[in-house]
Amino acid sequence: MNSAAGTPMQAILSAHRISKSFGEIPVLFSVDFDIKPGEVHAIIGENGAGKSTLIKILSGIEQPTSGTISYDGQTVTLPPNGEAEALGIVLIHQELNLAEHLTVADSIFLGRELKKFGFLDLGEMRKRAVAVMERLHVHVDPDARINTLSVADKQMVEIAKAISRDARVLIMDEPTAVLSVGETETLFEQIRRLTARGVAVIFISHKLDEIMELAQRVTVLRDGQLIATVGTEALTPDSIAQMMVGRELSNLFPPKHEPDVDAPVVLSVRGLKAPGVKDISFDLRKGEILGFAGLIGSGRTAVAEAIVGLTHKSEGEVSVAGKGANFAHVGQSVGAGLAYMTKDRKGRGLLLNVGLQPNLTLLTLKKHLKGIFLDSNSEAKALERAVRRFDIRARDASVRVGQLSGGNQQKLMLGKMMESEPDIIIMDEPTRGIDVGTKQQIYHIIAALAAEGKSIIVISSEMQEVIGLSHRVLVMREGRLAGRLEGAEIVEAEIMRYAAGIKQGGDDERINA
Amino acid sequence: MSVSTHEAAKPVKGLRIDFKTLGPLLALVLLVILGYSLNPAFLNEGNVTNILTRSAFIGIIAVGATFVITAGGIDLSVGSMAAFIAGVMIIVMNWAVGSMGASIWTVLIGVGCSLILGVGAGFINGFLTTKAKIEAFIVTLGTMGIYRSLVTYFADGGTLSLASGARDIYRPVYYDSFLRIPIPVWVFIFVAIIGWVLMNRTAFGRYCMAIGSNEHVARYSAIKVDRVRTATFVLQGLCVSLATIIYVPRLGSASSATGVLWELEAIAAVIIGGTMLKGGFGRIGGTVIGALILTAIGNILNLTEIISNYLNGAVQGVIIVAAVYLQRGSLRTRRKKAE
Amino acid sequence: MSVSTHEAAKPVKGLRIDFKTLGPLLALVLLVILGYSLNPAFLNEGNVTNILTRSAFIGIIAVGATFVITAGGIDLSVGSMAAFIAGVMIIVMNWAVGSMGASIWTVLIGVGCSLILGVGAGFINGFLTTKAKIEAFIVTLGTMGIYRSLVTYFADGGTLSLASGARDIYRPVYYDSFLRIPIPVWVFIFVAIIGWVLMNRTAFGRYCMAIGSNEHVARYSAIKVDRVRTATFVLQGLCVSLATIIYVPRLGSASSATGVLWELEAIAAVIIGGTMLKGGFGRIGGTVIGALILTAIGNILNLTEIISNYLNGAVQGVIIVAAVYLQRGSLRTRRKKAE
Amino acid sequence: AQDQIKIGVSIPAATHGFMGGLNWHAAEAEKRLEAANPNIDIIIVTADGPADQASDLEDLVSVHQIQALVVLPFESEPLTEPVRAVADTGAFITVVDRGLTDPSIQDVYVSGNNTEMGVNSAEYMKTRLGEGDNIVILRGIPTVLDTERFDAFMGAIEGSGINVLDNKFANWNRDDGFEVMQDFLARFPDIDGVWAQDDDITLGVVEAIKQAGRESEMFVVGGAGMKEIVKGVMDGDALVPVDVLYPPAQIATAMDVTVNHFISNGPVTGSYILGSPLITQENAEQFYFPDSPF
Ligand SMILES: Nc1ncnc2c1ncn2[C@@H]1O[C@H](COP(=O)(O)OP(=O)(O)OP(=O)(O)O)[C@@H](O)[C@H]1O
Ligand SMILES: Nc1ncnc2c1ncn2[C@@H]1O[C@H](COP(=O)(O)OP(=O)(O)OP(=O)(O)O)[C@@H](O)[C@H]1O
Ligand SMILES: [Mg+2]
Ligand SMILES: [Mg+2]
Repeated sequence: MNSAAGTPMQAILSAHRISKSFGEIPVLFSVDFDIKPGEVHAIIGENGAGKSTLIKILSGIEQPTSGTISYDGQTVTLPPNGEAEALGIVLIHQELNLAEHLTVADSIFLGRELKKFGFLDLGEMRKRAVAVMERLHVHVDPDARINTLSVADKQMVEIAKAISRDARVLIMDEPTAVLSVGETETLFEQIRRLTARGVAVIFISHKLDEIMELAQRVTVLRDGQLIATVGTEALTPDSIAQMMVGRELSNLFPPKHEPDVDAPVVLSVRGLKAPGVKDISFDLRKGEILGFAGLIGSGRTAVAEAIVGLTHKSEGEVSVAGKGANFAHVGQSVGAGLAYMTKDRKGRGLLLNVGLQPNLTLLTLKKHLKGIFLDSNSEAKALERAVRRFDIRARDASVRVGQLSGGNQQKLMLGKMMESEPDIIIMDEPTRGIDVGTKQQIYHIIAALAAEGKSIIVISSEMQEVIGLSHRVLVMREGRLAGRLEGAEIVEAEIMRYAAGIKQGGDDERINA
Repeated sequence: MSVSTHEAAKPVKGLRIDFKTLGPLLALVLLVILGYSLNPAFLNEGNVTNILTRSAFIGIIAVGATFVITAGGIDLSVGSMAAFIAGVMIIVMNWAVGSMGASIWTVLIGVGCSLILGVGAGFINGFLTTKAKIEAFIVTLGTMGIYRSLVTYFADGGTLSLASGARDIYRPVYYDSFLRIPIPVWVFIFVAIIGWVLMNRTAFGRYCMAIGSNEHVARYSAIKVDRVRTATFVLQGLCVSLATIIYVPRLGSASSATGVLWELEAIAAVIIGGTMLKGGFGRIGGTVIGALILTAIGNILNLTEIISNYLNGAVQGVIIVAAVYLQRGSLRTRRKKAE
Repeated sequence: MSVSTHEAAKPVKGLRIDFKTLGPLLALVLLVILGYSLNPAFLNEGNVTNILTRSAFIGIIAVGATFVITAGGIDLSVGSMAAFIAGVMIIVMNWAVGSMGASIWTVLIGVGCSLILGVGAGFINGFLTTKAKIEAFIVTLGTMGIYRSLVTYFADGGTLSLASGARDIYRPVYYDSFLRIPIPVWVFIFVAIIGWVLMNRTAFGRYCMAIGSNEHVARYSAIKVDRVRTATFVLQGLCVSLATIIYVPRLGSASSATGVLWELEAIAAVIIGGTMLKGGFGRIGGTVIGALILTAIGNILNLTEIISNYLNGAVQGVIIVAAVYLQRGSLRTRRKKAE
Repeated sequence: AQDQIKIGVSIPAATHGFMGGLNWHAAEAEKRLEAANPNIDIIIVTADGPADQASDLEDLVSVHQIQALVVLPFESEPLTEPVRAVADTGAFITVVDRGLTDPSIQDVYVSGNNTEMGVNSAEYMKTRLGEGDNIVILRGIPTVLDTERFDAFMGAIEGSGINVLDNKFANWNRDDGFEVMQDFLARFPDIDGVWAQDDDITLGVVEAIKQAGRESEMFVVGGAGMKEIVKGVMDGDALVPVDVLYPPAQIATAMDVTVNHFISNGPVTGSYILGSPLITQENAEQFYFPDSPF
């Protein structure tokens, strides 16, 4: 693609024997890392391996406990608090890092506003904001406030923000976790454009195919140790996975069990209208895994939130196990055995400033009462169970959830939802930010749940996930069902066609079946 | 200290709780030392009893305020509410004395009326905040003015005084002791313990923290946010009612001057105690100590003559800021060492 | 709350700005109608001028408070600070009159001294909040007591009065008009415009919003959080100083009763205007209208005798809550329709 | 009505006992005078502070176009100019209680007398106590009014050999009176007299003394003439044997005088000093108004 990978060129940014501890807890052990101009260098590793910590050190957000950083061949101490941006090192945080009350244009230019005569040049900033978003094919109003955007749009704004800065080194921590195929493709185009201009890109992702496509070199971390740095051409997804997890990864997806066509309908939705949803009808059968695909903003989340009573539905009927179930409040849906796991783990899913235990049991606190008092033993047991079942890795039980690695937060959220022992489970981007090893575990858990007779809706922007798991797939477009796929029809190209509106969903009868 | 460092990093449950109240406690201890060195009479049994009894009013109200603030609200109306409840209690008890003579029932009627008013007033604050979706600051600023005006109106600008028959029966509630500890202090202890249990050992307390820390997460976790929020205001009303019940027998009167600025004192006690004004984090133990600190400052100022009276407010201000600095400071050093 | 999120989703630019101030504006218009119907003299030129002039004090202070609150702080000390600055100004001007006779310089010295004190006092609040890391609530509760005490002390419990020579020169600053608009109103307009520009058209305003909205984000965006926060307090001090400069010629005196409860009024004006107490979002235009609403309420209470004076506070409370409900309510309906 | 006469009354709000009494007397006088004189309209406005009161005066002029003003200034100096502005419109001015810095503005002055109140209290102390006896003082809020009373008291007590142990502010508030007195009692084993200077404070002081069981050691001198206290004096209460009048009814006198200016033929001017006489068991009857809220 370009010559960077092959030519021995001087590294622009490099780390030598970096170690990092939080308090007394070591997180990185003597890691070496470097990145050259025009190169995409991927970092992969299990959840909690230390990827985010490493790149925080590379951008000055955290200071290493020992070791040195060189920039342009000079040993430097990077300034804290994002001030390294002035040196050309730009970071997209794994955690969404936008102020909720600012507008899109404000956010893109936060900290380096354009000025005319000392005053903000609002017109120019809007214009440039629109331009950079245009390049990314995002269509959000530059005057919209961040808190009105969907998670994916927020991510795109973050990307726009990073791209619009004059980066020499652009660091992206799981930028694609919430993006669907289309958005990811656009992002990659932009990354290639930047690398062609000599920008160095550090890229973290759990999606190995993305890495194979984009990166020239890959660094693998495991438990804070550097395992290897290798050129992509020498790798296959399987070998990467093996390096990451330390064992062979057989099938990512468990075999699908045959769906039982006569199984009773457990969830039925008819003519649902709600904010962001224009007329949706579908059925979910017992033991079925139903995938929801679609582009960003197509309304999948809106459907789920309307069903469980998080938003007010203006029309339509929902029934659970044949009984009318027009929930006005999430508590009622949980009570009826229907649980929803949000995709916005920071904003909607977890309390970042408290520990694991209160988060895990928040949804189901009533189960941990002894009389009227909380039974902390029972809570502790629940945590133990969840930690085992979902392999949640926290260095110590007292850490606040905000300090957990992204993937472990996601696992905790899964645990939180499963605590309610639901019969119908709606998972919104269930493996967002989860490493392949754990992903495999989660897929097996989902399949096992379905086999047990639970019914599951998987909303996902990861095409492979929808395809690999679902018995049926519904494709949404602009708040409506655009298509319905079953069995052998479930292939990427077909889904894309519906999602993009190239193909219409045939007869209503089929869609509503 | 080096031992404590370790424990702070990997805290054992019981110990951690101790550490958290350590900050305010340290400030209180320093204040006691200061008081004693300025005037040894500070530690006389009589004076200590006085401090404890006085702190009961603000303390009880502040326990309620801890819940409101933890759940992300604020209640500015508590002082006026106390005056209003006291006023109505007195009117009702005087009426009862007039129509059926003074007896223990008179007092019980007054107490019942106080509880109803407290819960009702709290509910109104909660309702306006959650259902009419008006900021708690504005709602309670409004009700603050309303209650204070009403008591002034009922008292015709003057003072409402409890009929002496009822007064004699009611008086012991403030002035008597049980096991050498005055009744108001018992009530305070009781409220503090209930409050602590509610906050730390029940689902309700957990919900308050969750709502104050992130309302969305709370809602997505099936918590009835509006209901819990309203409940915190009702609880606050109940605490105000209890404080009023032990306040009325003290002087047997209520006027427009009753409970002025109690809201500021209550909020200050809560925050001195380590609860955050932004919500999400409440410490009943700290609040109790905060109330004691505030009362002790007032008492110390009365026990010494070294500074001009005109500067009382300044000394009070300096001590409050210093006390909070001390505790936050001591926390910081501990944290630094822990790293 | 969840509804509000979506209103702005597809906003048209010009319209949105109009809509935002529309809420408080609507409340103000209703209030004006109420005032006029109670007493047509309400709209006399004299009365309107009076209202505007009076609202200048609270309004100017509230503009400063908008920045503090937007950046996630709070300043309870403004009323005391005004009294303190007024007191010191008077002392200094009297001294100047004594040593060099009354002249325009006397007033300029007073004004200079006021500006220095305002900036200094604001800086102290900011410094204690950001560097000593004490909650703004506690810091300013402390300085509130300190400034009030100091002015009482300087006045020896009485009133500090401006020497009549200086008074005569200084008087026009409050009482004169320019283009039929009183000077204080000009100052208010000027402060409001500067404030609006600062908030909406400079990086500083953006930083305030970013910090109030999410401090971490602001920090990661290389914003000097502590510096901006301190600056908001300094700005608040400057506004208090300006308000005091036009206040002193009005009554020519300062005492412990000066500026009592101005902090509550200023904060109320800010919040009535649509700024959120939790920070992240500031509206100078709304604040100006909020100050006008508060002043108009006070004026309307003087227009009529239909309600007992004792109930002034209640009426005030009801109107404030109703005004905020109206504006929030009207927003809500509009949002519903927008969907 | 063309010949309707509007009289504005501007007083501080009822934030403590004495002002409450004053507000009550003003309201009663309004009812009485308006009933007796159909062509008189009285408008009472209340203020929370000097600045607020200056605004009230502006409103009385601009909105109500008053022909006469009865004003009890929050503070003398700051209100002198605003009252002058009212006088400049040609209105008849009656000043109550606290004189303006420029007395030429007013047509009539009706006053209690803070200095006299302090002095009379001190004189009584001197009759009961002598060389080496100890007293404590509970003051109001740090304001001009309080300072005047206090300075007059201290001036009069000087040279008597009576020891003033300490003085603290009790904010004209019963609760503060109670707490400050508790602390005085905790601090000083020997107290012979208490000058509470205000009857609201007195009530709190009395409770604190009773709580400590030290009623027999000392006596309390209050001030203002609250009905409960006057009743006690009348009944020969040993703990509060006397009170010093500071009559809230003075506002009614001022309103009467002002109305008189309009309905009587002769000119009404001059000063009406009501004074602050000592209320004792003998004369208490004439100062007792059981219907007043104060
Ligand atoms: N501020 C902190 N304080 C304490 N521990 C921390 C902190 N930040 C990170 N850690 C710990 O460091 C370890 C590495 O976390 P890091 O976020 O770097 O993982 P990661 O490789 O990015 O994982 P993921 O794929 O899940 O994002 C985790 O165990 C985490 O709990
Ligand atoms: N409560 C609401 N009111 C108005 N519009 C809404 C509401 N909820 C969602 N929308 C809009 O509906 C559309 C669908 O959003 P939704 O988040 O459901 O999409 P999605 O398919 O889940 O996409 P994503 O991948 O971004 O999660 C968006 O344009 C969103 O702004
Ligand atoms: Mg990470
Ligand atoms: Mg009348």
